[in-house]
Amino acid sequence: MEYKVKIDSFEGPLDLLLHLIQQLEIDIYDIPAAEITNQYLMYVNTMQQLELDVASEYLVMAATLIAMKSRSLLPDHESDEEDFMDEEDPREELARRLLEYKRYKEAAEKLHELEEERAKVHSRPPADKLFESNAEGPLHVSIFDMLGAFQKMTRRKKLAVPPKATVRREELSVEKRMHALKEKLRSAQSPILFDDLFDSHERDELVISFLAVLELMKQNEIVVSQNGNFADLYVTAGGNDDEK
Amino acid sequence: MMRNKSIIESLLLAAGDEGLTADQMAAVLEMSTEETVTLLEEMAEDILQDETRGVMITSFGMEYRLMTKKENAEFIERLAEKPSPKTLSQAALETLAIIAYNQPVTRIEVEEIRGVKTERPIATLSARGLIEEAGRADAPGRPILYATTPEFLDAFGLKELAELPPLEEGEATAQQEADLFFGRFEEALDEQS
Amino acid sequence: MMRNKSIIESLLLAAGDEGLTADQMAAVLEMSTEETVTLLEEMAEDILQDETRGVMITSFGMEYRLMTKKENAEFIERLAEKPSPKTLSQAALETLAIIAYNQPVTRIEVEEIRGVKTERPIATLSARGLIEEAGRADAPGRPILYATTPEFLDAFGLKELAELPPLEEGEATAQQEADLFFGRFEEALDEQS
Repeated sequence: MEYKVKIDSFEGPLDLLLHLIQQLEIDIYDIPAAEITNQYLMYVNTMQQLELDVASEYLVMAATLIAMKSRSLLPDHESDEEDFMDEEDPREELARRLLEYKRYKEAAEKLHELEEERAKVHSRPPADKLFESNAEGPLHVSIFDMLGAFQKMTRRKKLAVPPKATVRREELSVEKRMHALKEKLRSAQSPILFDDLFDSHERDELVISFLAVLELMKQNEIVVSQNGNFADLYVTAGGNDDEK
Repeated sequence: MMRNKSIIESLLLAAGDEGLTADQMAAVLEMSTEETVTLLEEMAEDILQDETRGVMITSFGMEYRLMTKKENAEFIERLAEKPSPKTLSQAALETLAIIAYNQPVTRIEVEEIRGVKTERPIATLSARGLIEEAGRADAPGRPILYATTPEFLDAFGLKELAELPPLEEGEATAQQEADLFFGRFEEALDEQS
Repeated sequence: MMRNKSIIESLLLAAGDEGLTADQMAAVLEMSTEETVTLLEEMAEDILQDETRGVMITSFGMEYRLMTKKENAEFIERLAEKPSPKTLSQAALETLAIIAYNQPVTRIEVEEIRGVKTERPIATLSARGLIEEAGRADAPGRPILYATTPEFLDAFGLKELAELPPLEEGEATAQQEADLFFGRFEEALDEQS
């Protein structure tokens, strides 16, 4: 893969010029053509000495500056009114471009601050069951919607579960899980979504939970119900209330 | 009313970072959108003031969302599995700023302002879902026009484009100086005649 | 103490359905687990009693989680029944992006990336014809592998998968090269002066 080396952290000839103007404490409306051109060329020459790929924009700007410098060296013997009105001072054109670029460079800095502030706040993933009912009608989404959703996801924080798998494994038992499940169902007034009984992605845990559910079903401690094919399974505490 | 606040909090928690519009919540609550917005604003203010609360109700883009309070960011970072995603490069931010303030805009126009090629930053911004194609310009070659996406508002915590920080009035200043100059120029002309 | 409650609420929100253990929160708060549990129980009770609140703190197994209050379940159902203003929900779009960029991929892998259950989004995308089964993974349980369909390309205006915009733009590398250059440039300047 090939990367064009950017000149320092400069975003192009305008950025480099702004830097030089600031460094030399020059008035942007009254740029000393000779000085700025010399400084700029020194920069570009150094890049070439270092055998770096100098982007063509830098060379175009160098040519512009040289033209500006030579013009400034000419005696302005012919500056009658008409010439003055027709021909814009190239320094004015440059100042205009620099000022315009500077506005957006500053706006970019503000955006960066907003981006950092935004990165400090987090939410959680939307509940699985929201808004999935309208699977009909024409699809009005673009690739940008998809990429946007993906970015939203990458901004989400995933908080780490401590690596305590070994400690946990000792605690795993079907019996304990059965107790935990019964507790959960008893404290819940309404049926619980079957999926919510499986709150871990670890295979051992899932297996233990599943065995516990099967055992509880066998003992009539819990009832699993479903409203139709592919509908969600709901679990309720069974009628057999002999645990106390 | 208390019940409605409770329901709103439930809805916002369930919606997570997808968020909900006031319209969506109003439909569920069987209230008008105005009443819902009033309630949301009241809740947002109460929650913000309550020091025991670690969440806040925000609206980035059209959606209201329940999010963690900014001042708790460092505590969340301590448990975060991964560092925050990379922030945008300077080139991408400049390009984004030019697009945001001038949309819809062509790549050539962006390049004129930046003074450099801008293909790569535009590709990055597209890949991040921050900008999208918004038709074609009525110009030779019919170049693609770019505009920001709703995700742009979200990524920068903005409610709407109007919330973008105002651009520095660089041109206005130049214009003022030009006016000043022409004023003096005309005076000089007057004196001559 | 008020601050700690705020931090706990932030952590629980950010943790989502995965939840957090008292140990994890204690580590962040620099408190003992016992103190943290006491605080959590106090918060859980207060929130449960507060009629304006729509969330509750539950503990299942080791994990504490922020969940919606049961009595508001019907309102969440109502919301789920309302068609989304967008044709695909964020959950579906996230899932689609993960499948598109990682295909073929199992549901568990998608869930690991998203951090939430993903059955419904997968069902929606299948019903929409945007994804399809593409064999089985060579793993325990031989889980189903998912891939995008030709309709996916069609719906998003792509000719082939290779046209998907790359997610990473390698900016970091370019930045490193630039830094390297700048270092050398400064050296060169020092030598000149």
